Amino acid sequence: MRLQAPENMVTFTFDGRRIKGVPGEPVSAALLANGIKLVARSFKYHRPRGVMSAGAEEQNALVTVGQGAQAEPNVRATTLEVSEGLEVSSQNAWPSLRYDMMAVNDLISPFLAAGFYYKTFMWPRSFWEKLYEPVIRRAAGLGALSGQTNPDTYEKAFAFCDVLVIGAGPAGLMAALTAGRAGADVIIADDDTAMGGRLLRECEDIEGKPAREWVLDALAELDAMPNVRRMTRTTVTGAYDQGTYGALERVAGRFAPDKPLECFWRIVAQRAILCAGALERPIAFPNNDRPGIMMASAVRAYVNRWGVTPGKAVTVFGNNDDAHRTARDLAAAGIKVAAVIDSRDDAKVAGDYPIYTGAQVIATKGRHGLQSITIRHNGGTRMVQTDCLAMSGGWNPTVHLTCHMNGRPTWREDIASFVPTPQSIPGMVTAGACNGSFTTAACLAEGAAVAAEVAAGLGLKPKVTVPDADGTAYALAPLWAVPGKGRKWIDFQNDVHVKDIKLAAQENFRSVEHMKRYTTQGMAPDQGKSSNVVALAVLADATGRGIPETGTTTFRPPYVPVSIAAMGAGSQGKGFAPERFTTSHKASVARDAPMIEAGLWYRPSYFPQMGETHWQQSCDREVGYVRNAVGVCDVSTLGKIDIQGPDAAALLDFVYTNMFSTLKVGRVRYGLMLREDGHVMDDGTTARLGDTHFVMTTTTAAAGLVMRHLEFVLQVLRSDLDAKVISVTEQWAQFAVAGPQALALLNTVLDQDLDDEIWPFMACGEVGVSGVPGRLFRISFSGEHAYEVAVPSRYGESLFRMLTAQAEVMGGGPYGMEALNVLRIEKGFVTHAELHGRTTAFDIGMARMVSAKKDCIGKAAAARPGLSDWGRQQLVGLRSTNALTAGAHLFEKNAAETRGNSLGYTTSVCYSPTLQMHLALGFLENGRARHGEVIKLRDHLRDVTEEVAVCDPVFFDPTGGRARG
Amino acid sequence: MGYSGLRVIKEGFFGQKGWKPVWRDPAPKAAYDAIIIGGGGHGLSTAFYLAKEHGMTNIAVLEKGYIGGGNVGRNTTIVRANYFLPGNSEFYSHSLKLWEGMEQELNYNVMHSQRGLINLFHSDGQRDAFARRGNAMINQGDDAILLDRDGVRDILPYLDFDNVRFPIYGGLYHPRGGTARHDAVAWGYARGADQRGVDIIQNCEVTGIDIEDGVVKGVQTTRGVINAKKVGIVVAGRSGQVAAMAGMRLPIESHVLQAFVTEGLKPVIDHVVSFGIGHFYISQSDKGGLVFGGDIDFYSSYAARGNLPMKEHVMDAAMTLMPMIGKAKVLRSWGGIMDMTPDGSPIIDKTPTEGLFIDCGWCYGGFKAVPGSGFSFAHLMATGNHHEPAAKYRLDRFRTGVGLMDEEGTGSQHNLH
Amino acid sequence: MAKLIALTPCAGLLPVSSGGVEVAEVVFDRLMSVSPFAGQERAVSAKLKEQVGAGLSKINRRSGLVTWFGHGTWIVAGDVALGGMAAVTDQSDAWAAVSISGARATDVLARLVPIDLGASGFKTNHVAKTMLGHMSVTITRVGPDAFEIIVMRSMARTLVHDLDVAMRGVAAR
Amino acid sequence: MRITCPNCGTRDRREFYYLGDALALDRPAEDAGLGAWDDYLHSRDNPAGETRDLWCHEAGCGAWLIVERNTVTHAVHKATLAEKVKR
Repeated sequence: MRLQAPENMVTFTFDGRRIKGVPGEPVSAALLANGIKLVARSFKYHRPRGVMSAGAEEQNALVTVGQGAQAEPNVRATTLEVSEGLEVSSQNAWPSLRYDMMAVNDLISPFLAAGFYYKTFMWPRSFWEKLYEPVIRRAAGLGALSGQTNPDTYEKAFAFCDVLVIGAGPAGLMAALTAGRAGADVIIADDDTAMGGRLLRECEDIEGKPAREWVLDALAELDAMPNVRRMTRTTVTGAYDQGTYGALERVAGRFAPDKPLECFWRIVAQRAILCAGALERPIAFPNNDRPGIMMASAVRAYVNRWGVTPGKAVTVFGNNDDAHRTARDLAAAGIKVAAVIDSRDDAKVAGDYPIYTGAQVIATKGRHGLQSITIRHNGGTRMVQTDCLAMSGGWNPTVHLTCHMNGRPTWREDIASFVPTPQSIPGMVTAGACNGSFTTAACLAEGAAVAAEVAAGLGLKPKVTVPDADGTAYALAPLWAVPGKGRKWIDFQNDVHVKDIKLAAQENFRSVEHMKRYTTQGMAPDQGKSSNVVALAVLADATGRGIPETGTTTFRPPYVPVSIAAMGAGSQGKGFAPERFTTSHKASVARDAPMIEAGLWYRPSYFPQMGETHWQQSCDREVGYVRNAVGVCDVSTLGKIDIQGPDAAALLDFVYTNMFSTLKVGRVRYGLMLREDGHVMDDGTTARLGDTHFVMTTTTAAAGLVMRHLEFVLQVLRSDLDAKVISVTEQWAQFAVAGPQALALLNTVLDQDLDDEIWPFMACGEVGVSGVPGRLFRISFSGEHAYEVAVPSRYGESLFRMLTAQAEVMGGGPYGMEALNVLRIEKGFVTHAELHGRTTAFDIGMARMVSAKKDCIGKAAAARPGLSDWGRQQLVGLRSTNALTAGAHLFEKNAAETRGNSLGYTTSVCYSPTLQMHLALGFLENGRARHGEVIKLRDHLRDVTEEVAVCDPVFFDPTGGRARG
Repeated sequence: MGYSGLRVIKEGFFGQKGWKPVWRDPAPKAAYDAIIIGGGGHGLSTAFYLAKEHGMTNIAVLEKGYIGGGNVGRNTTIVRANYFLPGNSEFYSHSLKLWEGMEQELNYNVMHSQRGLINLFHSDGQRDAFARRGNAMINQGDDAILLDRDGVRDILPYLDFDNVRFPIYGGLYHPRGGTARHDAVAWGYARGADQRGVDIIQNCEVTGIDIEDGVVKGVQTTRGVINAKKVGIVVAGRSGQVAAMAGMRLPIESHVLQAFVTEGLKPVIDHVVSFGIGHFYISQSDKGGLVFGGDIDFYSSYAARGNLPMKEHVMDAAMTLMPMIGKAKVLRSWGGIMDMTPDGSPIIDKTPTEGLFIDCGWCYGGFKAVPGSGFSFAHLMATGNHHEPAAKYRLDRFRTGVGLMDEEGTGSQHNLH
Repeated sequence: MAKLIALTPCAGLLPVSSGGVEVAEVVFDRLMSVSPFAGQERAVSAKLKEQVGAGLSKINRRSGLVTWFGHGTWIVAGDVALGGMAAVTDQSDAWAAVSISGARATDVLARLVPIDLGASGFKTNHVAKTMLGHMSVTITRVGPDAFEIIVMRSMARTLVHDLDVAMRGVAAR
Repeated sequence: MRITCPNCGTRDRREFYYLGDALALDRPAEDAGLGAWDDYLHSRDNPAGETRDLWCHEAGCGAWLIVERNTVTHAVHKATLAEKVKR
């Protein structure tokens, strides 16, 4: 029911039923206004549940929002804003919320005590996966994901400030005002739709005017300060090192086009002031979970802030003075207060309604909505008709963020609560209710004082002025669980009750962590925000220890659940990693080449032609281009590093196993690079362009790694070397031109014709390419007469088109990764398939390349006995007339295919159109001594068994005459 | 006291009053035949197998906090035997067999669920590397199936096959891979050990190791001196500190690995899915929470809490691979302290001190090793001989370079794994 | 002989605008990286002053045609000749450069860049080597509401895409 | 975690690459022997507390840094350019 008829109402649906609500109010308020008490089913026993709170701590009222792919499960109805057309549904109930079959669990609950599942479902063994687990899984879980791609937009952002104020209640507003007035850059963040915190729900005065007016004035002042940024609907979710905070913003105006649903903020603050307030805690009494039983402060929020009355005859049950506020406010609003039950004998309270002191609620009735409660009072019992019970077990300061760096809160006996331990988070101070200071006057004063301290610490000159407000002390006598029989719920979300915790203690799960893990207390979506303290008080009682001695579990981020989409915003689809495109990308795509990932790059797999139906046909043709005419391939993705300086050659001698200081200007040499652990890191060619100028190439995959490695050597290991390295990978578009016609093709684009005399094998230098200054390297990764020609990237696409067009005239054309791979396998050149991080120079037959004349990275470690043992698996070639597979294992011909018998494995395979047979590279124990032998290749996964002949890995043109000629 | 469905029903009728403590809380004795330092999964399983397989019951497990409070209680619960290098292959194969009989062996339901694990690959080269792995698994007698893209689509239809940054080429399917209820493993071994007479001593921190003439004599603890003929160090991330008490420097760096859990959701992910290229792996617990993790935070740390960039990276990977989980919400993230070795494989060995043994270096893969590690370490401690499946986990392999087990191929140096 | 045709890194991608923020390509004809050899910084600076009118800028700063470009490295938007005093490398084609301007340009970049680009701390001609999304970038403030962003040439498309998404998000607020 | 790069100022951890213990600076001679190389490559103090390690501001200025920090609290005390460290 609403106290007054609102003006602008919109319509939304709950389980298909059309409901009127006020835009911006929480869905929970609209449901209550429409008399809807039953909104959810509990996790384990499927008990009927209603709205319990008016904030982010809500335990019961979790709903699903939206339909189809947009459906979002487990949304708290208490923080979900009403908007036109919003579709809200209940969850975890079948066939309907009202008649839920799984409620049978509640009937058999005596057999489902904490941890029962550890003790059964063990026989027969195979039934776990087949029967028990599927049944348990189907019963478990709250809401459901749609299983479809999330269609909504999310965002991430960074923000920076001097002072981050977390929470905008009285303490937070005062802190922001004080710091802002002093000139600090302030961000004030609050999870509510409006700032003011507790003041929005209380009937109090500040400076002689209603608190809510004071809030509006404060907000106006903050908005007028350019150095203050207000962030509403923004929950600070985690505290991280060096003043970094995570925060989740629910962007206003859900589902507007282009607008993100949520934004995950990374806020960096020099200082933070935590003003997170406090959460009211429930009392454990039998059947305290019926729809209609709510937190006392939540009842005030619905009445005072949202103008909604949650019941017609409300009862209040508390152990502290604060509970009586609810009774007073209800009476003032003209709502019937059926009874006020205060567990304290000595409570001094008055009101125009029945008050029972020294009394307790011992029973409740009403399955789908509270109908009555039973009170124990003066040795007797009394039943009271009521449809709403407001309970208050006292307040828990919201200390969570102060524990995110493993800090432990401190127990304060006088308020029976944990408060933050100072300095738990470097740079963070606390003020107000989260600090255990519950009165408005104390909150305002602390907020101002703490902010002044913080501002002064930043070198500013703050002034402190504190408005007048209510400072009436808050008194409480702890009551955690009402004595007697019946199930008294503590963790409403995970259906943990007092007996579960006692059972845990009985079975020696006495550590608070064991109790939590055994009973699942505090592990539900609310992470025990309201229930943990009650639970550990019950545990302390059961184990005969005090609460401080029992200790708490650790609060960990995030403070409220954070959607994966928000924290992973931008990565859906291609956004996970940058895409890198070569200059020839468009031209390759225009030739219908499938583009495949090579690290972050895209490279053409092959260039299909009319009539070709299988990649192998294209590949064979492209291999033929290179072997018989000329092929063109974009090799720009290989790393290129410019190395200059007086010690450039010394640097290369140190990072390569072989000598580079002896390399002549205008020549290229192959180099092998080790990690310091003695294994091969990368290989490539390095060209000497001048006396003190080299350009190194790396493999595509290792380009970044090698660059960092060189900087490491120069800055850390050998800062005595005067040399500079810079990547020129992107500067040059580089193309391999390979095949018998390579020189002829090249001469069609070069400004001056070349021949073998001027440009022999392994020569390099500068050339004019169609009027553009370029570079030419006579190197070959195919074993053919070949060059790599480079031009500044702006001309890359143009040169690629020119070269491929000319190649086609000569009976050749472009070739892709597939052909490139076949060409290099035929020649026994290794790539990352062979250099997989575990191979040594010895393994690939390059032990000779480790120069004895100098030290180099990895040389000492490579000399360890295990790295050059003859029993190691060595690179070999394998031939067969039938197709082979990579990743197959190698065995003696008649050996059983077991681990102990495995002698090696294959790394790369191809069909060689040149040799017209199937080839493989692989590693074989003592392989170099076994050339000519026949062994067995076995691939269990693809069911391939072949006899293969072991041979030298260089299958084609072993003398290298073609490349040199 | 035996556990059974019947017993659960009986106790249901009688208000659960008959359940006894799952393990006792004895005071430490002055001396034991053997002491295990560390009451985590590996320490408790070592104690269990010492008692069960070798009849050593006059032994104690010393735990500085509460048992199972380390990595066994903060991981992503994955159980698998999909290693390919000799040394690892036979060890994890043995460990998985122990998992398969664990519930009956312990009379404790650890909810070991062999729901199948799929390692995705995203290029021809990765496929071939996984083929080598899968073939090694079958050589070992374990199970592996190579799925192509359509094969993956059949069992994981919710992955993004059309727009993902690194397209899915296929997956290596390990049907016997799965998950288990992590805490229960610690409790189950504790119960089993306790029933065989092992003293499990919580809140007992070891502060020194007594060594005379190169022979171990016992340990000093916050609860007094305890003598022992044999001492086993099984303390994961704290290995460096405890080994230092015996004058050792280990090839170990401690790093934080984060893990995450969402709220309970109706069944949506039925397998364990591993997205290696994005360093992301996920499964759904029986309670419905999505449990997932990523790579280590990449700096040595004992803080047991993670940083934001790695959290974001994990969520980024989730969103590109399976954008249907975007609306699931992370409830909690935590960090375990991983004892990282240079080559990413563990150590189960004697130390230079006679009677002092060490079991460490499990990196971020220790959970699935809990039974195998305990079994093999118990064998070593009891007999003085290496247990065959764990015989290659030698401390000196880094010095000699013999038998390095670098499964990832990133190098046998620190901080490359 | 046919002539080679030059294409700029962002050809066909820019300009784009949304919510009053515009992204346009910045074309540099010459970009030379300069890394002075040991002990040569002063000499290099003097020489540069002669050749391009500005010496080596301070770290994190741009001065005329000279922009600090990382540890021990500057990039000069013009021809330089420093024979033997510094490693000089032609980078004219290595980078894609864009400008982003408009009243909410800072808000757009706050979606992508992990540093504070606010006007109070990051003034005109201030330079930051940092990240934008998953990419390494160099950001220079070139005016009250304008920045220049330099990224690897091959990543031009991702840069434009990331900026475009952020711009539309800001515009929708 | 945030680290103050001597060139760039305080930056988020995501811009940095971590290498490990700063003992990497003290590279043994080629012939120092297996033991010395084993210590250098593998053995670590692995302190729970103050440590000194190597980082690279990879996504920033590219400088290699020696960072003094605490492995338990994650406090970062100081970062200096590796090339300026005397040895």
